[in-house]
Amino acid sequence: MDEQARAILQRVIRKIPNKKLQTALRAWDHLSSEQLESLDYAQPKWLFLENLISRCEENRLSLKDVTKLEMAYYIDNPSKGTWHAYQLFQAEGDAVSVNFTQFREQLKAHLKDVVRHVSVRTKKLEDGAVWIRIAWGDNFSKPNHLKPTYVVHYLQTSYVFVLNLMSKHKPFLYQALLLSTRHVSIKEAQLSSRSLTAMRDLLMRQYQQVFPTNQERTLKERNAPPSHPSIEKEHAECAERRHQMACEAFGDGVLPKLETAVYKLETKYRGNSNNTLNDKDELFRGVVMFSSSNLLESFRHCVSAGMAEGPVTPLLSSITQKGRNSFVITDKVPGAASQTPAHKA
Amino acid sequence: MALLTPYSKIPELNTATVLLVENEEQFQSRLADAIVQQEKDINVNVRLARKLPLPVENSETRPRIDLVVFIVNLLSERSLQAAESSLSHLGPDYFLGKLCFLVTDARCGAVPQERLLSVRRLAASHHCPVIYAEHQTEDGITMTAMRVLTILKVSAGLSPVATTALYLSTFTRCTFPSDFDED
Amino acid sequence: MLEKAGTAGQEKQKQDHLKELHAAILTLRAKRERLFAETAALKDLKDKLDQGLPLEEEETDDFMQLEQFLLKSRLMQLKDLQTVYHLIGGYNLIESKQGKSVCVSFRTAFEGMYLETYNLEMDLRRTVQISRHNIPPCVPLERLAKEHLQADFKAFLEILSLHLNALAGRKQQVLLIKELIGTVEIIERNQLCNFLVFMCKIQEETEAAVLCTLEYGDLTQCLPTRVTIESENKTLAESPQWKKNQVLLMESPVHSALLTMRKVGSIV
Amino acid sequence: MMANISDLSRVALDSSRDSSGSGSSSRSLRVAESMKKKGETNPFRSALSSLSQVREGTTVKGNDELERNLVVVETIAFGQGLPPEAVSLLLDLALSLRSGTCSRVLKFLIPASVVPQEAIVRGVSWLCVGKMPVNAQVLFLRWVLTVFDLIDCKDHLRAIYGFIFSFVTEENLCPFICHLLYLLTMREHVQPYRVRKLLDVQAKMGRQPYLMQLLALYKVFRPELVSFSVPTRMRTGFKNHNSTWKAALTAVQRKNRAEVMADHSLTVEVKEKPTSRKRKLHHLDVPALSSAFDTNSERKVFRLQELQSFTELIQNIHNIELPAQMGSLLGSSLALHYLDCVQDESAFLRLNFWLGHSLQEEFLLCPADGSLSSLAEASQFLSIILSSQQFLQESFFSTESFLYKFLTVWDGSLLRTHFLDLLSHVPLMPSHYIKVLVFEPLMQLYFTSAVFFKCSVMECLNNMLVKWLTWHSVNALEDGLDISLNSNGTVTMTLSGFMDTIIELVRFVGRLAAEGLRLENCHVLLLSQTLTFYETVCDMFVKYGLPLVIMPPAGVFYPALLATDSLTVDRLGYIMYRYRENLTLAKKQEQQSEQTFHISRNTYQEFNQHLVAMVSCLWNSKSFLPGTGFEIDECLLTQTKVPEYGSRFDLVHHPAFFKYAIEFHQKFWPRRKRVDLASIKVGKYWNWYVEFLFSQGFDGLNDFIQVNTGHSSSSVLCQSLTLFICLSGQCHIED
Repeated sequence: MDEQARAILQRVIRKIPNKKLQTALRAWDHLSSEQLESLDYAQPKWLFLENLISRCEENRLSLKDVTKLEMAYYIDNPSKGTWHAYQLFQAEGDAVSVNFTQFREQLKAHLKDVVRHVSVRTKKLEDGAVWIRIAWGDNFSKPNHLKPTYVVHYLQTSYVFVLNLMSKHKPFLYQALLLSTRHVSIKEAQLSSRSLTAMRDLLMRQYQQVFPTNQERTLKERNAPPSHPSIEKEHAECAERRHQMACEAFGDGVLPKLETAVYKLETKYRGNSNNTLNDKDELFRGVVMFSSSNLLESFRHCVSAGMAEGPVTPLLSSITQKGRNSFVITDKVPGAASQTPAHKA
Repeated sequence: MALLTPYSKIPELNTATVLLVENEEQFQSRLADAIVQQEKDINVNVRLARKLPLPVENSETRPRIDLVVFIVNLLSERSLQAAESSLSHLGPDYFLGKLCFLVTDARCGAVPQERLLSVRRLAASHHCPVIYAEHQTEDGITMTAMRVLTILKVSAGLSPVATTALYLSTFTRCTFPSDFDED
Repeated sequence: MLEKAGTAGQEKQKQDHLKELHAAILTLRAKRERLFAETAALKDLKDKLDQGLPLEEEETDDFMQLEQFLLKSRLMQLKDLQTVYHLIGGYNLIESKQGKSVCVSFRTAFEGMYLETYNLEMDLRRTVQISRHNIPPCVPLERLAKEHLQADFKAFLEILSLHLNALAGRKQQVLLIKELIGTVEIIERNQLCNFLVFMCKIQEETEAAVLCTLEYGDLTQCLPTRVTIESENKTLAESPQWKKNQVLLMESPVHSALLTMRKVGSIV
Repeated sequence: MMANISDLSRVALDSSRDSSGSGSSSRSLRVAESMKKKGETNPFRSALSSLSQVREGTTVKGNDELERNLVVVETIAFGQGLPPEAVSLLLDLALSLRSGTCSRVLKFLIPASVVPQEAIVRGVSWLCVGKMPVNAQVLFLRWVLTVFDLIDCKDHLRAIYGFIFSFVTEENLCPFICHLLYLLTMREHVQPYRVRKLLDVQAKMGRQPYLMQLLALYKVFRPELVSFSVPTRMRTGFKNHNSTWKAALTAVQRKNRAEVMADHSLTVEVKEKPTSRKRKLHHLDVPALSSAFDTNSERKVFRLQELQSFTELIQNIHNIELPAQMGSLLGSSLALHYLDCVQDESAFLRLNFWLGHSLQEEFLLCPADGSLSSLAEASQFLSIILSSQQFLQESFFSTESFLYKFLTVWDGSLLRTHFLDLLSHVPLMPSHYIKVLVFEPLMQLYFTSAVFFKCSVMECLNNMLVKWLTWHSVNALEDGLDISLNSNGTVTMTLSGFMDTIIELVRFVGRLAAEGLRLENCHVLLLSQTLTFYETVCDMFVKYGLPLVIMPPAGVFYPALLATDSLTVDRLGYIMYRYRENLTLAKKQEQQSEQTFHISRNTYQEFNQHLVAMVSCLWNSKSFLPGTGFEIDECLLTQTKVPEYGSRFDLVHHPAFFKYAIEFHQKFWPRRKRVDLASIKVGKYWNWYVEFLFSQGFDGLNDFIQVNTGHSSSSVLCQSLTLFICLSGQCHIED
């Protein structure tokens, strides 16, 4: 096993907690069951690693196999590192009929002819997600496996999720993706978070949304009627309305676990008091950041508990509607096309 | 905004209505259940609200409210402020013995001392009683329910010997001993 | 003497009770007459309205009030019609946010089985725009919207409903394959279910197997547009039996096709 | 085959090791691994011995040898605690900073049974060397405070009192040093120069609570030395310093105490609570008197818990050693005997401090979730305090201040019986204090609660009155008496002051009763409770020698008079009879000895008014007379169309005695269809009826009637009469 493989193995083993080590290695199934039994998983990590390396050398495992282990680790822990979402636009006619083998061949081919030394490894999961691990080298050096880029794409959808992509490799990836998915343009989707599953659910709308259809009934039954006929909740109706409004804006049931939402303000300060700030036409630049362990849940609670008044402001509801969590708010330029405050990318 | 007044409607026979106002909406429903189970001979309506003023929509169906109970949770600062702001939406007649404060977590160490004092000062200035509730235990809740019912019966005019709410409040109003408090 | 006094009282009581009953009967009968007259008038007015005949003068005075009733009943009829349409797999429109937006709910069904319901909220303020939906991303919603939305709203809803129903149907077929025919192994499929590859073993116990790939070019249909059969021994693929199977797969939903093939005995 | 593969791999391990980073550690580790396999005998012993030979300045980082030994010793420490010699050895290692692992070692220094005194003395010497970093010093002192009870003997420690005292000037050691001094101080330690030192430290650092506490103790030993007045109410001076070791220490102690408990005798009174219970605030349960002491010090010091019998206590009462945990005194009666007769101020001070602290922590400032650790424990704790107070016939100051605070935040149901019992034991206080501290909060609770709470409050106040009256009758105070309102502030309570308080109490209860009966529609329970109270009040002069007569208000008297159950009317009769006795006695004494006190005129007037109302109503069947408390206007009465309304409440027609009247009537006129009660009041039947009535056990009413109407009826006569009546039951007398 060469130096890079050993380093990757050490990094992955250090990340996997002791309890999960056995299952991870068994899923990797590059070691025989006796070898797995002979390993003592309670040892301190650096001792365990030495034993593991010795067994890998017995099976003459190579760098390729170790990258498989690392990829399995990332697939099992989709919330390590920050993921960025990209959106593909203007699909060509046959974009709909791209299948996995076609996509994989074309992606590898396009990447190879752009960057001489690159190692691409793909894996298709049960739910249709295509995981791609790209180790970038450049014209002279071997692919650097210590800083791989992970790309996740769902075929026939226009969304791509990327983990630690360096800006200098961006154009190469863009071009390869466009060609292999038969789309014309690709853009940042202004959505980044630590949890891949949350971003996927948000963008591909895999959470329970509430529409003003006949679903009111289910909402009413949901909050338990008071236990006794002579007990009456005064604020019941408006609590109900607020809850309905909150669910329509942010969805019902379990919500995708976004952590942050960032608003960059490029607006003029229009404080009511006429102090010096607002007469200069200098822009009042500021960044507003909301963060919580489950941001959508806390927004929904604020609205349904009545802390946030009135209909939900488009600033907040556009997180779920547009599937974004970073916005640039500029002043409403008179005569601007869109009626909501202009959100420039 | 119309003030809530106790004499705006004709009272129903042998019924009394209490309004529990709590900003956090935690303890009021359990207290309501206890009150309703506790009282057997007169029928008691309990209205739960987060804050005053009450929504106008159901003002017709709402029976005449004989007693307003402000539930103040000492662990949160907002609870007292919400109660204080709701006070301004009460008709003057409520301040003649038809208003009472119910404080939870009075015995808790984490509560800053002056918050309890400010509740008592507020109650004393409005000549209304303060009930301390042990809302964690079962018989604490039943005891609180019984005490609220005792005041409710008088303020709804259902006490056996005609006693006005104001007369009872002369005994039960919270006194705020300024100098001897710390002894 | 007491008893008599008592019974006299009862006697008098009975008399005036009888009088009361008579009065009640009279009033009821009068009421019935009036109702008959009214319904008769209403009925012929309605017939006139249906045939669009001009109304006589004196009937128009209380016509305003009747008109409201009739409009209301018309509205109710239409609503019932809409819900029925929705029930048989069509779509249902509901107005929300005080007229500023409308919410369309598409109900999908396949072979008599109700499947998912998808919703779409459209903002009607200046131009009709899609504000919110929970349609799966693999459905080319943008493309359909660009083509049809501004031009013909009804056509857009129609074609979108077709797309959704077809998608649901295809998904259901794949599910049925797994449920009904265990021996067929699905090699590859995708979200839009417009590309399906599965392998089925031939009757004899030999390892020979046939690989069928189905492509659904037309996304509004549940039936594939192209079926290719591959196998190790070429002769098998060209055999007339498998030609018939190919046509079968083209014409009928894949799970029923496979069932018949199994009955016919061409696959295990 | 498996074995050689692992050997093979080990060989491979060795060969390819040089490339990996930490070369030296893995080789020594392999050595340690093999050595561990050999030294199976006593790892703890070997680890300890190797730790002791640690030389100056060995590197800690990466030193696997030291690490392994520390881990072994640590597991033993947290398992069953360290034996004494191990404690002293490890303490020495830690404080000598040889190995630089001082705080780590201190953290797991959990003594199994006893801490040798020499270890502490050597520790203090290391402290004096002054090389230790400040946080190590603080940790060491906190450790000493935590294990203070386990130090086998304190006399050497007391010998180096001066050295410890010298650290008082250290800014951040001061709180711990004061607490340690507080526990060690004996009379001979209190020297003038030390008091001066403490005072100027206090001037420098301000009136810190721990300084005040220590000075208060000094003042107790040598009041003349410490001049300034200690504030009446001491905030809790010393905080609990045992947080780091508390959990481990209690676990180890509980395990060890389970074995030690078997052979200890003195803790006979305190039932040993089941040790399995999860306890957060462990200091709440009264600690058993089991702190270990050695007795070989030169002065024959007796540990309180060693004494078995009372005689033993008497013989060597002069050199008793107070246990560190003052709470333990509460449990054993022998200890209370000692406390009572020795009147050792410092013992009381420390007991009050511990009691106030635990009451405050347990009841007033309970944890954020507001739940009592467990109701059963809390009530048992209160009952122990109650029994101790009853034993000492005196209430602790700290419980008293706790009661007043708890009363202001009480909901009326929490530990009601215990709390009200304690409240009735509240010592005497001037009338103004009791009005503000007890009566106001109690009134707010009383009027917002149901009738059962009202009755329990009445009962509590009745007990309070009885206790005060008995206390007064025992030490009848002519001259002033200094009631120690709190431990040292004295408020002189004169006789008049005492009477003011009693008047205030009786007036207060009268008002509660009158309004309570109104609200509860003369609830029979409340009425009977009120009457028990007035049975005490009516006899204040005769029974307790207090020249005070207070009549029940109209709101109590008339509901009782017109009550529908005969027992109430009878008790009212008894009360009025006793009032009459008291007043006549007071009158007689007033004429004879012209004493200073005299019963005010309107008390007599009030009594007469009640008397007239009762006699005229019951006896002369002229109720609702003008001038009585319940006169009703004539025309109003005629409007009620009740025939002879006047006699409706006399002995025959009174609803309470209606049953007896009917029974009497049937006995005499069995066959008369229409019952005519008036006929009973004619001639001799009346006497017979009265006899019959009083034979039913209404002796209260009997005395009342006798005294007021001279209608004598000797009991013999009435027995014979009842006999006659039941005989006549069979035969028929024509009317």
